[in-house]
Amino acid sequence: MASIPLQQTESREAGEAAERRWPEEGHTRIPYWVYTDESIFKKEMQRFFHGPTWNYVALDCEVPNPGDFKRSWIGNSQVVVVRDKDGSINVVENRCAHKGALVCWKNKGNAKDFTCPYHQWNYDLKGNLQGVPLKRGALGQGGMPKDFDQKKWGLRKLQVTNRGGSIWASFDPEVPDFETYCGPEMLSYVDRLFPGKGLRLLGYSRQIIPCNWKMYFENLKDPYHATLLHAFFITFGLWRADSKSESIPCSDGRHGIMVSRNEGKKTTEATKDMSRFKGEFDLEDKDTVTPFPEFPDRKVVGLTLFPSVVLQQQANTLGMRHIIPLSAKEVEVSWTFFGYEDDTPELARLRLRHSNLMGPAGFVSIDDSEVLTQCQFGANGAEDSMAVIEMGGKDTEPQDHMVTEVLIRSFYRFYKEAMGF
Amino acid sequence: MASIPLQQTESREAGEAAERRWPEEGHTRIPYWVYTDESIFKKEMQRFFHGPTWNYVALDCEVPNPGDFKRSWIGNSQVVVVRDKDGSINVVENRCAHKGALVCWKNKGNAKDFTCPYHQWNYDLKGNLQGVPLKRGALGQGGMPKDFDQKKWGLRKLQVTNRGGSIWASFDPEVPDFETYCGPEMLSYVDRLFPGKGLRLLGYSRQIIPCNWKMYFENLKDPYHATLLHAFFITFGLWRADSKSESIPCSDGRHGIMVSRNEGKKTTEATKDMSRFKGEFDLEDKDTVTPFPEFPDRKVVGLTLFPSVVLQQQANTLGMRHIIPLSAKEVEVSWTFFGYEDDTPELARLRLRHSNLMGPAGFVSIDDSEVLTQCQFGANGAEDSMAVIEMGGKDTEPQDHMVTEVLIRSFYRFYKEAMGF
Amino acid sequence: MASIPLQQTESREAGEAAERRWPEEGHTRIPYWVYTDESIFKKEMQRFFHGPTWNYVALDCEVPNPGDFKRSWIGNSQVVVVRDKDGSINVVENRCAHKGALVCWKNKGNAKDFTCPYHQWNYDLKGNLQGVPLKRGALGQGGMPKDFDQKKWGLRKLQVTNRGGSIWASFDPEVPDFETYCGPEMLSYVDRLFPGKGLRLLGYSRQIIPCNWKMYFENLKDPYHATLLHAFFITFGLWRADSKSESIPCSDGRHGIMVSRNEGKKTTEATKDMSRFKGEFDLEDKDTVTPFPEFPDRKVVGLTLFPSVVLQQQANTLGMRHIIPLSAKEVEVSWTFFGYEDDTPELARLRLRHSNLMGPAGFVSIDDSEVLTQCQFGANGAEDSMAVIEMGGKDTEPQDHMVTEVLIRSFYRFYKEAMGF
Amino acid sequence: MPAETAAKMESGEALDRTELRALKQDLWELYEDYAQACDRQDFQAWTTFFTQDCEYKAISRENFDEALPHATLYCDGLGMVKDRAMALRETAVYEPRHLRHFLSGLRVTSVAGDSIESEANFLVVESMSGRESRIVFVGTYVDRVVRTPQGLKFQSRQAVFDNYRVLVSLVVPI
Amino acid sequence: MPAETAAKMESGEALDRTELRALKQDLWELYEDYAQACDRQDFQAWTTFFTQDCEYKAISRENFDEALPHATLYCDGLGMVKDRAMALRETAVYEPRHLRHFLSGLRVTSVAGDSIESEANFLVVESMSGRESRIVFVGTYVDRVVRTPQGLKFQSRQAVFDNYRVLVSLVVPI
Amino acid sequence: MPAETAAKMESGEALDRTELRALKQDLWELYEDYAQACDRQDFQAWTTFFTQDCEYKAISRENFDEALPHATLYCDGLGMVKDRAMALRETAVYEPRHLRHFLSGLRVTSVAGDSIESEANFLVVESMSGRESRIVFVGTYVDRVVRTPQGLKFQSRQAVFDNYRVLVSLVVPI
Ligand code: FES
Ligand code: FES
Ligand code: FES
Ligand SMILES: [Fe+3]
Ligand SMILES: [Fe+3]
Ligand SMILES: [Fe+3]
Repeated sequence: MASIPLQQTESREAGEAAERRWPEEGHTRIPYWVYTDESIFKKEMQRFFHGPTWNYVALDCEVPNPGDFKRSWIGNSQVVVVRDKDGSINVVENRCAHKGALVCWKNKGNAKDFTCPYHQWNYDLKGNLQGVPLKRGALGQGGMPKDFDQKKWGLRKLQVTNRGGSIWASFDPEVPDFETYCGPEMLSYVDRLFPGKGLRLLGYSRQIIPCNWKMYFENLKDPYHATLLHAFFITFGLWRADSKSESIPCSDGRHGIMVSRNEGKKTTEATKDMSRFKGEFDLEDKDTVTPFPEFPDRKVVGLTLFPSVVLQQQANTLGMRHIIPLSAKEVEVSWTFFGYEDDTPELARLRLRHSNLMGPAGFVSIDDSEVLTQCQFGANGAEDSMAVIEMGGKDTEPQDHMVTEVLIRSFYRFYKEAMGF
Repeated sequence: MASIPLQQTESREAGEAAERRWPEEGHTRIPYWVYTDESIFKKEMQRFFHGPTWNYVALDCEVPNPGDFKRSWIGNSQVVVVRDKDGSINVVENRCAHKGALVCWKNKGNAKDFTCPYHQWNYDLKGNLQGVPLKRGALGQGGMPKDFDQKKWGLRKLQVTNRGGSIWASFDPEVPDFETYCGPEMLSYVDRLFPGKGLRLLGYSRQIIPCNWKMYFENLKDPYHATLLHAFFITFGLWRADSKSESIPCSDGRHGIMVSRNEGKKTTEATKDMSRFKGEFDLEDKDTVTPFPEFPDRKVVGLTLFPSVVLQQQANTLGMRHIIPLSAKEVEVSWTFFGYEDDTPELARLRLRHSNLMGPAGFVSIDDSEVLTQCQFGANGAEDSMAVIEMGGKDTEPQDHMVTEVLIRSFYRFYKEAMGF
Repeated sequence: MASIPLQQTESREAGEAAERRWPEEGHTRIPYWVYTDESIFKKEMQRFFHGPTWNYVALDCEVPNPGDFKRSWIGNSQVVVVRDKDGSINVVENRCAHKGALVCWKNKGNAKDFTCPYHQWNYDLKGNLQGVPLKRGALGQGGMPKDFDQKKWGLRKLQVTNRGGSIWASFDPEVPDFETYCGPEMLSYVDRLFPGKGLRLLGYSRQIIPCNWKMYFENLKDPYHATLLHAFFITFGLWRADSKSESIPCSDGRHGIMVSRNEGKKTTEATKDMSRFKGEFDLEDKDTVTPFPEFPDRKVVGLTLFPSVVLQQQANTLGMRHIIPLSAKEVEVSWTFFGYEDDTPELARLRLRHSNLMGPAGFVSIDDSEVLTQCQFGANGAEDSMAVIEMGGKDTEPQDHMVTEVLIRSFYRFYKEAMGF
Repeated sequence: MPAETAAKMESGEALDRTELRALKQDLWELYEDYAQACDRQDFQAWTTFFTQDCEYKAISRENFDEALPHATLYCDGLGMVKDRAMALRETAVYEPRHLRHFLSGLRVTSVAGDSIESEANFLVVESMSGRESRIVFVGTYVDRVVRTPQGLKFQSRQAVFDNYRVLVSLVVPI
Repeated sequence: MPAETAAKMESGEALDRTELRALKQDLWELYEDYAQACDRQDFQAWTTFFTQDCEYKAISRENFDEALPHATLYCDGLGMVKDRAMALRETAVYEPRHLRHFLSGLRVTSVAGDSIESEANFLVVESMSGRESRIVFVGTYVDRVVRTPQGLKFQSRQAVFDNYRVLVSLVVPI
Repeated sequence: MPAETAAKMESGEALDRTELRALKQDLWELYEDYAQACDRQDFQAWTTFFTQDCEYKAISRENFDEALPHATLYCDGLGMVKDRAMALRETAVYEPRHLRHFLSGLRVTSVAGDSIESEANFLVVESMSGRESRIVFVGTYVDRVVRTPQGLKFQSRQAVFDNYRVLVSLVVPI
């Protein structure tokens, strides 16, 4: 796995952040101030989301035709993802070069170009400034100075990668290529979900969780909780400690791969530790927990692709969980559910049904949203305290089971260094 | 009165707080920045609420049976008050030792033990960690490291005192005992309300007042306002300047005792200064202002027991006003109304009726909530200005009347020193 | 134009503000942090609104009779404007000298004096403390100390100017006189709207715009946007680039005069640049865009009188737009619409109709409120970016047309220096 | 009449659907008139909705569910109702405010002779100078209404509010 | 009919209870249809609720109570109503939004021939991209409704909002 | 019947005004009873409002307007409705909360035999410990109701919420 340096992109650092000291135990501890301090949040936005990272922004099936656009977020910066006339995809920051108004006011649509409403500066689909009304004045008076160089005042253009229909962008022109950024193992899992066949958009679910964005990210690096908290998972065997699993940190720990297998409703040795297992509980409509075996490897997968997204494949529901940090104590999670163009009607139907497991009303995701809220309550005002993450040991090597917090440890080893703590 | 040092419990201090300078007049002035500065608020939470103080948390009649619990607050930290199997009362912080989730999600209930929902770490009623599921892994894989010492990872346990049924807790193991902390005079008044007989819970009223918590505390150290602001008090003689009264600062001024007597509806010399006296106004139902003489001393009492509570006895209403600071500019006041097990039905009835004087809809408390809101409005953005508190002189000695701000002066003499201003 | 120094009125400066560096291009650039940084906001409140400036507070027709009062704002400080017994107008800060409660709780009314509800300190209409109840105690006990000097504890009194019925106030006793502060050109335009004849109050519209107060101020220094954004203006010729216009910075750029002429519905050379011109669109009721020619100069005028108000005369609607900054990212705009006592019924009717152009539901003002919201969205989190304001050149001299941002450049030349950037 | 509601109806002499609808219409007018009196802050009018032997409580759901007797605002008998009205007019000090009630979901839970038990949801929105309008109370009325020669009156009205805490103060009855 | 309401009824030819209820039902449908047209942002439909000689105001309670003539949105005659509708469609620039009306407490305050005076509370909740839904308007309609061959129409509708200030802008009529 | 509504009515056998009003009254009771079951968090009762072949969706306006099939909460058939009810009782982990529905603006958009299409606005306010009460959902029901021997039932109920995003989680059905 390549070691990609995460450069310091901002020169001045907020005072408070600079003074924090990490607990001496290192990556087996998480001081709660990483979840509460707004100056740290600011630094994360700059260093991670504006830094040399690839950020998920859209699926290309959301903007199928030339001129189709969609607004998206990278950290707390809004961008516009737009399909150009030649079919390629551009990502530009949604801020007029003149006086900063958002240029695009709709979440989705089709446009030949973008005109800022304020003074009608006009940009082409690449973000180039192509028109400044009254540039030469009116009735011979006013207008822009002769040395005004229109070419310098376009929208900020981002680096863009389209990987099998998933669109990624970066503010940093020096960002390594997407393949290097992911590393081979993560890349193979991305490709597994985006093998190049046409995608079909099923819809969105958006939610706000009053917790730090990293708590959400950690939650998907934590197979240990899933086998204990989620009664629905455990009972119907969708995710259980006694299934063949893997926990693989990637790229110095920033990314993580969580793999398991759906082994159906069962009772084993390990069930006794899963007190929330409900053997007596059964469903009227079994389809909800009966996946069609679409992937030959029969795996169930959760990928945390730093810093902006979780890629989820559970039963037949496929989802991109876009992480949009709002403040140190609030994160928006924006779910895009999708399938493939070649889905059979029956599989299409199952995708919709299985999406009931996930999202703001998901049979299992409700538990997560609720518990993360309670974690933030616990972190608030507890700056002298810290979490302990020693399940599965203290190191950061890949493990071939799920009774471990190795993905979280790896992440904080990376985080600590990247943030300079 | 013993002088109890209030140690500095936090090492780093927020920048802004450190630079503030108190007006040179000293304790006869209050600079408005004590009510508006969030860095001062943070320091108060640490130094006072997490420091060597006793904080009111509950009445023992709220958790009568083993396993009965109640959530409560000390400053901005949530705790759980729980009756142990042996009948004693424990207070533990409501934050899982693992990753910080609140362990207890209900305000009241009964439990055999506490299981954190996230990974089901299980704590006994003393807060000891007694179970970590999958501690030894599953199918021979994963689990906690061998050197993981379960004994070290309990919930944070607080010091607890039960004084006649009133429950007090402290985060600081070095806190002096409750008797010393109160001092003999305050203690005698606490014992007057909690003489050891059984208590009966009548109910709660909670309110949020958009003012600094100290403003609320001051309001109950200010007999002077009560005889002028509260038309209902004055008119019906429940609290008047021309009644025999006392104003007694305790423990270097942190606590305060305010005493008066109900002398009924009357007109005297002093009435002319009480412009809100409404001689013509009378009640249809006199019971509201006709206390049954339950205390032999016939006193009416308001106690400010630093930093967390006001104990109120007015007519036949008895109340604990729990002060829960939310931010520099907001405080929650949580009222617990109670009586005694041996109350006659008639006295029980009067307690309910007289509680109409108090709380968010109280005939007199409405005035306070509203006026404190206006005080915060005045303080906001007035960092260059200050209050003057010279009624009844400039010193901090006990006085045997109510036309005085001596309790407030004493408090700020204490505060100034304790905060290092 | 006199150069009036704007002294530094606060001694300590918030840390962050002190470290900011303006872009090297100077007044042709605006770094977005001027719109987002709360420490800069705090400094602006002190230096501008509490400094040697004249702030609009009311029209004298709002308080016609002795004792009539009205609450108003200067920056984030609340004041009371009250007509004294002798017919003159006083402005006092609305904060009790005792413990800071707001003394006046109503927005408008009539009073003989002001009594603070908390302890009933009583102030005359000049703000002098004239009564302290129980000052000499009760029953021979308590009361204020002998050396308590009532004269020292009045409400804070502001400097006041009444210019033709418009009322202005200043916290700074050293403020230059109003004439000097405005300078002759601005003064002549103020006098044009307030020539000394009786005013008639028509009513208020208040709105909150989630943008920095300077963005609102800039919007009224920006004739360039009006001829492009406002389809209603352009279409009906109420404000167009191809009308005779002037853009005149005053007093080092703090104030600005924007002048044009209503030339009715027309199509000219310049129309082609105004893409929002809607030639085909016509009104059922032409009165809305048909001003009665009340001013001999036939001008349409927008004045930005630093720091607190925009004076607007467009068609027959006259309005004071009071700028009340709430935080770095929010401003209240409080519109007072007025006419003259000698208005004919027909003119009075037109004023009401034409006020539909303006305010929170104004045919043209809707555009501004919406676009400014989007500008703040753009500024948030864009501290490394900046606006460019070079329309009409790079200098700060008056221009006789509207295709220019000269008023904004002049303002920021002033601002940069006044704030010490 | 929906099965749900019917099951909860304890009346000896069950109403038919038409009678129940007529009753609900009468109750709805009572509820709306009451809300309107509160919104107008006409405290005198507010007293006229109660019987002599009435009980009025504005009580938190927390107390209500735990069957605790304390109510944030508590009137035991018409005398106390009238005293509350007078105190609000004559002695209480509070900042001016506007309140608006919104009602939904009226249901009759019992009919026994002239005594009717009914419930409805309430939402109260407050507007004050310098602040945004906000929800101050939300919850359920739990009532006993009686027919009197002067029309329907509340013998018992409990405004059970779900709010965890009161925002500043409860001045105007809910 | 409650005494309260009756007292305020100035009608020469007082309605009986049944007639009043029928009238209220008609009015309620008018109010709801109007609210629905606003929620749909169907500005053309909105114009159809007014008479030729109508007046429409969205006015703050502050101005209303002080009897100040200025209204935040003011239409004097159907021409201005239609011009407003057209301007909203053709010239105004605003971010997309969803609005929902909630009505409660309809009351008839006067009936004189074909002219009816009535009131009701309104609550308008706004939803926009990237923000939480929030109350944007709360207050009371003060109306004069007339019977016309095309059904009931507003001769005068005043949406008196309690809000101290408008949140950004008032685009869609209340 | 208002022209507006009539225009949208696609029924072959148009109802007269009286019939329509009677239908609306029946629907209103159905809507209120449903809301009440949700407010009581009586998940079992909630299942009784649906037909065997029902569809229930809590869907964002964003998805609804774009005709995207995904719904935040989606039940296809009574089995899934019952499974949701059971999961909420048995497996879901969530903090206690109180919810109150407020409905307004019921309208019938189509009648065809025993099948009725209708809509109404909803507002749901949530109260939780330690927090202020707040609007969690606002939007419009888009329904198909059928007459069954057991009364009116939802064959299709779509709770189309305008909220840009769900506040934490959608536990109790809307
Ligand atoms: S801000 Fe975009 S054109 Fe001026
Ligand atoms: S956070 Fe409590 S068990 Fe993990
Ligand atoms: S605060 Fe005004 S009199 Fe005390
Ligand atoms: Fe999970
Ligand atoms: Fe008091
Ligand atoms: Fe403009």
